[in-house]
Amino acid sequence: MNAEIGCMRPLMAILLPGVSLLAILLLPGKHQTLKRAVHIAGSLGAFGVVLSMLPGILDGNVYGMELIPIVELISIHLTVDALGFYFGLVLTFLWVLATVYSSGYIKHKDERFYGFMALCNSFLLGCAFSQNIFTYFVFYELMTLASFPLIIHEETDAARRAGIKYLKYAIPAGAVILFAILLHFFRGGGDLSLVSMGTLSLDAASRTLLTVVFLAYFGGFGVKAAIVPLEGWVPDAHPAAPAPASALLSGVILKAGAFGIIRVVVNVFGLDLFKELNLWIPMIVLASITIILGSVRALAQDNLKRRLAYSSVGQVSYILLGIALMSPLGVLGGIMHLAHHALMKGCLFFCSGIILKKTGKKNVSEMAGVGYSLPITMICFSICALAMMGTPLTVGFISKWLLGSGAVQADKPALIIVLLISALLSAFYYLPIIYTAFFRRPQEDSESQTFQFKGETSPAMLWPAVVLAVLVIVVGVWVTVPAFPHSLASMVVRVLFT
Amino acid sequence: MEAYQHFAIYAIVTPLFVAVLIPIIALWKKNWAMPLAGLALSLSFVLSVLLVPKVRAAGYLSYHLGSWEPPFGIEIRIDFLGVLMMVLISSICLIVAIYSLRYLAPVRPKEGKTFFFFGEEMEAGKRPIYYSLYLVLAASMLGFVATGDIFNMFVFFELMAICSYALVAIPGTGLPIRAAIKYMLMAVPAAIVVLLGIGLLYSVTGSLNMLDIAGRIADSAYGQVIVVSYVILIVGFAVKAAVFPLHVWLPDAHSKAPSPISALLSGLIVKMGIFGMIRVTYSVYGAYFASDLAWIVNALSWVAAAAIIYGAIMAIRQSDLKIMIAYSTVMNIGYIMLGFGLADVTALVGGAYHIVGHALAKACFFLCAGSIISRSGYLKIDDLKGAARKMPLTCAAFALASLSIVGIPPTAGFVGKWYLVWGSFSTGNFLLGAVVIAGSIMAAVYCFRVVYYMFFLPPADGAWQQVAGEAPASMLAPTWLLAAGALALGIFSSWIVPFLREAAESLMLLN
Amino acid sequence: MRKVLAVLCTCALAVLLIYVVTLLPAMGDPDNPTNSNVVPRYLEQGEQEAGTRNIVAGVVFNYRGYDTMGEVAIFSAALAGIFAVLGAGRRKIGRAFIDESRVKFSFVSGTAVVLVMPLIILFSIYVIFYGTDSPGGGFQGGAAIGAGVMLFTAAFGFCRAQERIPHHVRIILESTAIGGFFLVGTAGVIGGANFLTYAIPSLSAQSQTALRAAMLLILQFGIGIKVGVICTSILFALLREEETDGVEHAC
Amino acid sequence: MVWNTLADNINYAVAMVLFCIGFYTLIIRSNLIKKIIGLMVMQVSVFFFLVSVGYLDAGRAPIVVPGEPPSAMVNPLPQAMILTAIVIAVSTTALFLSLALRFYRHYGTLDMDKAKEDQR
Repeated sequence: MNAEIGCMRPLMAILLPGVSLLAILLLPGKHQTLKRAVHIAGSLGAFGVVLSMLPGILDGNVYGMELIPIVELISIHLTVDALGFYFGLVLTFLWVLATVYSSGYIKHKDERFYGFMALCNSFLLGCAFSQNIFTYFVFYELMTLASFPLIIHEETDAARRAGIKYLKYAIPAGAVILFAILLHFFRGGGDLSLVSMGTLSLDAASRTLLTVVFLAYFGGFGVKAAIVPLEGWVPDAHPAAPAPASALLSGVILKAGAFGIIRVVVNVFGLDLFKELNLWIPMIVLASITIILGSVRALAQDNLKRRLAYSSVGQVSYILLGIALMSPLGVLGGIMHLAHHALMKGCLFFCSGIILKKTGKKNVSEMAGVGYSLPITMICFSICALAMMGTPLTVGFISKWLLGSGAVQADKPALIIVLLISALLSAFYYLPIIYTAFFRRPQEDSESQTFQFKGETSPAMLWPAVVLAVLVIVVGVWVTVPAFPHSLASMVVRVLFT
Repeated sequence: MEAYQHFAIYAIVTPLFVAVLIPIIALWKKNWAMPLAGLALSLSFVLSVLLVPKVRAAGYLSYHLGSWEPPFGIEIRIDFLGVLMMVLISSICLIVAIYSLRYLAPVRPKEGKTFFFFGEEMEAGKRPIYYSLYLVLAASMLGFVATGDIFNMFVFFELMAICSYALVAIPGTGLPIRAAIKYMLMAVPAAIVVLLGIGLLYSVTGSLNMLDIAGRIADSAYGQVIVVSYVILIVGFAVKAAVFPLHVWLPDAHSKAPSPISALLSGLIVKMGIFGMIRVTYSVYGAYFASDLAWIVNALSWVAAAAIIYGAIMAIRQSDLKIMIAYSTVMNIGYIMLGFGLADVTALVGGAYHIVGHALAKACFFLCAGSIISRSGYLKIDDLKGAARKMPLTCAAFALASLSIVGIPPTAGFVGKWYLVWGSFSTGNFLLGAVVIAGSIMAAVYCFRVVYYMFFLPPADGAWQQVAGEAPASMLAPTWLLAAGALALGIFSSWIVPFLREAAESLMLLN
Repeated sequence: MRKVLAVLCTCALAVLLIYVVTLLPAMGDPDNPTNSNVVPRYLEQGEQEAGTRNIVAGVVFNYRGYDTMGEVAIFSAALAGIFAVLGAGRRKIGRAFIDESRVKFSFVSGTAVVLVMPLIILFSIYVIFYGTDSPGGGFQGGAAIGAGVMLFTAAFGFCRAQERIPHHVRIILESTAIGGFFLVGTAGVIGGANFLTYAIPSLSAQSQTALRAAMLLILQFGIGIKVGVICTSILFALLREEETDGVEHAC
Repeated sequence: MVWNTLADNINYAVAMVLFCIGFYTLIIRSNLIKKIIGLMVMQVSVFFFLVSVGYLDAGRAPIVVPGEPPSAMVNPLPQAMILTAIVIAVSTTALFLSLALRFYRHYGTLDMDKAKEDQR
C-alpha cells in the first residue's frame, strides 16, 4: 500500500455539505428555492470532490490528513484508500440523487430535513474516509444521531415509535462497539488503524479475547447491517421515514454497518487471523439465515416499503456473505454488491415514494393499475425489481454470479442453493407487484379518478429514479468501466489476495 | 520575589474583599452589585490563568502566608490540578454571575407575556446579599483548592458550606428552606467529622501542613489511628461530594435552589468534596496509600460503580427536570469517584477530566433549566414538549450539553470516560469498565428523552402559548459559552491531557 | 425500626471511636508528637517573632492569620446568610414579640442595665486591646459587646435597641475586619513581603516593631467591632417579626 | 493494657462518648431544635477532644512570663484552632437557627416528619 499523500480533499468533501447546512440555516425563511439549490449544490460539491480523487485512487494512491488528536495515540484521521473511496463514491452519488428527489418530495419543515440530511452526508463521508476504527466510530455515532430526525420527519405516532425503536437499537449497539474498541485498544495491542491488512494477532492477545472483540464488533455493527436477531428496527423505520430517507437508509446507512464489518474483517483482523479463529463459518451461517429469513418475511408484507425493507435485510447480508467466504471472487462480489444494492434499492424506494405521493397507495394489494397512471416510474421499478431477482444484464446478476463463483472457489458450493432460494423468493415477492401494477384492472368502484392517466410526477422526483434504473442496466452490461464498482472492488481484492 | 507569586492570594482575597464592599455600596447604589462581582471574578480569572504557565514550569507554586516557612505558617501550595481547578472555578463563577444578572432581575411584563420567575419571589433587598454570598463562595472554593494546610482547608470548606446553605435557601419560601435544612443536617455533621479527622491526624503527627504530615506519617508508630482518621476524613468529604449512600440531600438542594446556584452546586461545589478526597488521599496519606489504605480506596471504586447505576436509574425515573439533572450529578460523581478509586494514573486523568467536563456540561444543563423555568414556569419534563419552538437556542445548548453528559465522542464527557475505561481495563477491572459504558447508555436514555421532547414533540394543548420566546442574550450567552466549552474540551483534549497526566503522576509519585 | 438503626449506627461509631482512643498517644505526655513538632518554636520564639506575649494570639493573628481571615469571612457569610433567609429589608421599622410583652417595663432593671452597659463596653475594649498580652482578643471582646447589646434589648425592647445602632452603620462596621485583613496584607505585599506579613521590609528595622504593633491593633480592633456588630445584627434579624398583615408597625 | 490507655486518655474517651450522644440525638429526634442541640453537642465534643490533645501535664497557659521555661506551657496550636472552630460553629448554628425559624413560620411546626406531607 502506498504512503499517504497529505491532502485537503477528504476534509473538503466532508465539510461541503456542512457549508450548505450553514447556508440553509442562515438564509432567511422565504428563499425556499435558493435553499434547495444550495442543498443540492452542497451534495454535488461533495460528490465532485470525491470524484476528483478517482484518478489518483486508480493509480493506487492514498489521500489523507490527520485532523485532531482526540486522546493519546488516537486521533480523528482521514484517509481515502480504494475501499473507502468506493464507499464514499457510492454514498455521495446516491446522496446527490436523494437531495434532488427530496426537493420534490419534502414539503413540510424542509429546512430541518435538509439540514440533517447534509449532516448525515458529512458524517457518513467521515465514516467512509476514516483512517482508524475510532474515527469510524465517532462519525458512525454522530450519523446515528443525525439520522434520527430523518426517520421521524413525518412526525406521526408511527414515525416517532419507529424513531425511538431505532435509537433503542442503535445506542446500545454504539456502546457495544465502543466496548469492542476499548478491548481492542487496551488489550489487543493499541493499534486502531485501518490501513494495514490486520493489526491484531495471536501474539499480542489470547484467542478468547480476540473472539470477544470480534463478536462485539460484529454485534455492534450488525445492528445497522440488520443481521437477523438485530434487524427489528429496519421494517419499522423504512415505512415511517419519508421516501428519500428510506432510500438512504437502505442504500447507504445499512451499508455503513456492513462497511464497518468489512473494515473489521479486512483491516483489523485480516483474513488470515479471521480464518485462524474459525469465525468465518458462523458468519456464513448467520448471513445465510438472514438472507433466507429476510426474503421469507418480505413475502408476508403487504405494505410496499415494509416489503422493500425486509428485502434490504436479506440483501445486505449478501455483502457479509461475500466477505465471510474469503475467496477472491466472493469478496469481490460482496464488495460490488454494496454499490449494486444501493443503486437498485435506491431506485425502488424512490419509486415507492412517487407512488405514495401520486396515488396515496401504501400497500401492494391496492396498486392495481398503477402502471398505467405512472408508466415511467413503474418501468424503473420493474427494471430494479428484475435486477433484484438476478436477471442477467443487470447489476443484480453480476453480484449473484460472483458470489456463487466465490462460494465454489471457497469450496462451499452448498451456498449456491442459498443464493438460488433467495432469488426465487425475491421473484415471489417482486413479481406480484409488477403484475398487480401492470396487469390487474383497477376495481371500478374505488376512487376511479386516481387511475386515470394524469401524467408523471415532477421531474425532480422522476429523474433520480430514471438515472438509477438506467445505471442498473449500464453498470450491469459494461462492468469493467473505470469508476464503476468492479474497477475499485478489484483493486481492493488485488491488495487483499497478494 | 516575583510579582506572579502574589497572584494566587489575590485571586482568593479580592472576591472576599469585594464581597464585604458590596453591601456598603448597595446602601447607595443598588445596581452596582453585579458589575462589582463581575469585576472581582474577572480579576480572579485573569490571575488564575496567568498562573498556569508558571505552575506548569515549576511543577507547583508555594506561597508562604505571612512569610512563615511551611510547618509553622500556612502555605498555599498549588499543583497543576490545583491551578486547573482555579481556572475552572473562576471561569464558571464568572459565567454564572453574568447569567444571574437577568435571572434575578425584577419582573418586567412585556405585553403580558414575559415573566421572570425568580425575580418575582426574591425581594429586591436580597440581591446585593446574593452577590456578596456568591463572591464569598467563589473565594472559598479558590482558597480550598489552593491551600496546602489541612486546617485551612477545613476553614475554607466551612466557608463554602455556609455560603451554599444560604444560597440554597435564598428564595426564602418553603421548599428551598426545607432543602437547605436537609442539606445542613447532612453537611454540618460532615464538617464536624472532618474536623474530628483533622484532630486525630494532628494528635499523632503534631503538624497541620499537608506535606509535613505526609512526611511524618510515613514512619509513624500510630498506623491504625491514621487509617481511622483517613476513613473519617473520607466520609466527611463524601457527604459534601454526595457520594452514593450519602447523597440524600443533593436532589432536593440542587433542584430547589435558584438555577445559577444549582449550576454552581452541581458544577463546582460537589467537586470540591471530591477534590478534598483526592488531595487528602494523595498529598497527605501518600505513604499509606498503596499498603494500608488500598482496600478502602478499592472499596470506593465499587461504591462509585453503585453510584453510577443508582444515579442513572433514579434520573430516568424522575419527572421533574431539575431533579433529574440533580440525580445525573449523583451519577457523574460516581464517575469521578471511580477515577479516583481505581488508584491508577490514567483513571485519575479520566476523573480529573470528568471533573472539568462535567462541570461545564452540568452548569449548562442547570442554566438551560433556569432559562426555561424563568421564561415559562414549567418544571416538569412532560411540559417541555415543543419547547424548541419557542426557545430554540436554549434547547440547542441543552442538546449539546447532553451529548457531553452522555459521552458522545468529540465532547469532554467522552474523553473523561475514555480514560476511566482505560484505567479500569489496565488495572484489570473489566466489570467497572463495563459499568462506565452501561452508565453512558442510561445517560442517553434520560438526556435524549428530554431533547426528544423539546425538539420533536408538539406542545400540549395551550402550553407554551403565552411564553414570549427566547431568553435574553445575557442568559443565552453564558449557556452557550458553557456548552461550547464542553465541546471544545472534547476536541482539544490532547492539549490538556498531557498536563493532567503530569499532575496525576506527580500526585501518585508521593506513594 | 428507625430507633434500632440509630442505636446500631451510634454503637458502631462509638466502638470505632473508643478503639481509636485506646490507640492514641497518652494525654499530656511531653513527648507526644503534638508537643515535639512545630509547637516548640511557637513557645520559644513566639514573643519575639510575633510580637505578642499571648502565644495563642500570636498563632491566631500571625502564624495562622490566614485562618483567622477565613473565620472572619465565615462570620460575615453567616450574617449574610441569615439576611438571605429571613429577609434583608432595610426597613426602618421592625417590631418583635418582646415589644409586646405584657410584663411592664421595669424601672429597676432599666437602671441596672444603664449602669452596667458602660462597664461592659469598657471591659470589652480592655479585652480587645489587651488580648495580645493576656487571655482575650478581638473575638472575645466582640462577643462581650454583643452580650451587652443583648442585655440592652432584653431590658428596653427591640425598637429602642434598633434605634441606637442604625442599619447602615452596622453594615459599614461589619466589613471592618475583612477590610483590615486586606489592608494589612496588602501593606506587606507593597513592602515586598508576602501577604499578611505584619511588616514592611522596605522600612527601617526600628520602625518594624511599632508597625507590627499598630497592625495588630488595627486587626484586633476591627475584629472586635465586627464581632460585636454581627452578634447584634444576628440578634436583630432573628428578633424581627414577619409582617404578615402588611401593615407597618410603628414602635 | 487497653484499659490503662483508656484511663490515661479518659478525656478523649469522654469526648468520643459525647460525640456519639450528639450523633444519636441528631438522627433520632425529628424536632429541628433538638437536632441542632445534637449538632452542637457533637461540635463541642470535638472541641473538647482538641483541647485535650493540646494538654500538657503540669503545663500552664501559653502566655510568656519572663523567667519561666517556655517548654512548660501547654500547646497553643489546638487552642488557636478551636478559637477558629468555635466561631465557625457559632456561625453555622446561627444560620441553622434562622432556617429553623423560617421553617417554623412557613409550616407552623418544627417537626421535620410532620412537615413532610406539606408540599409547599
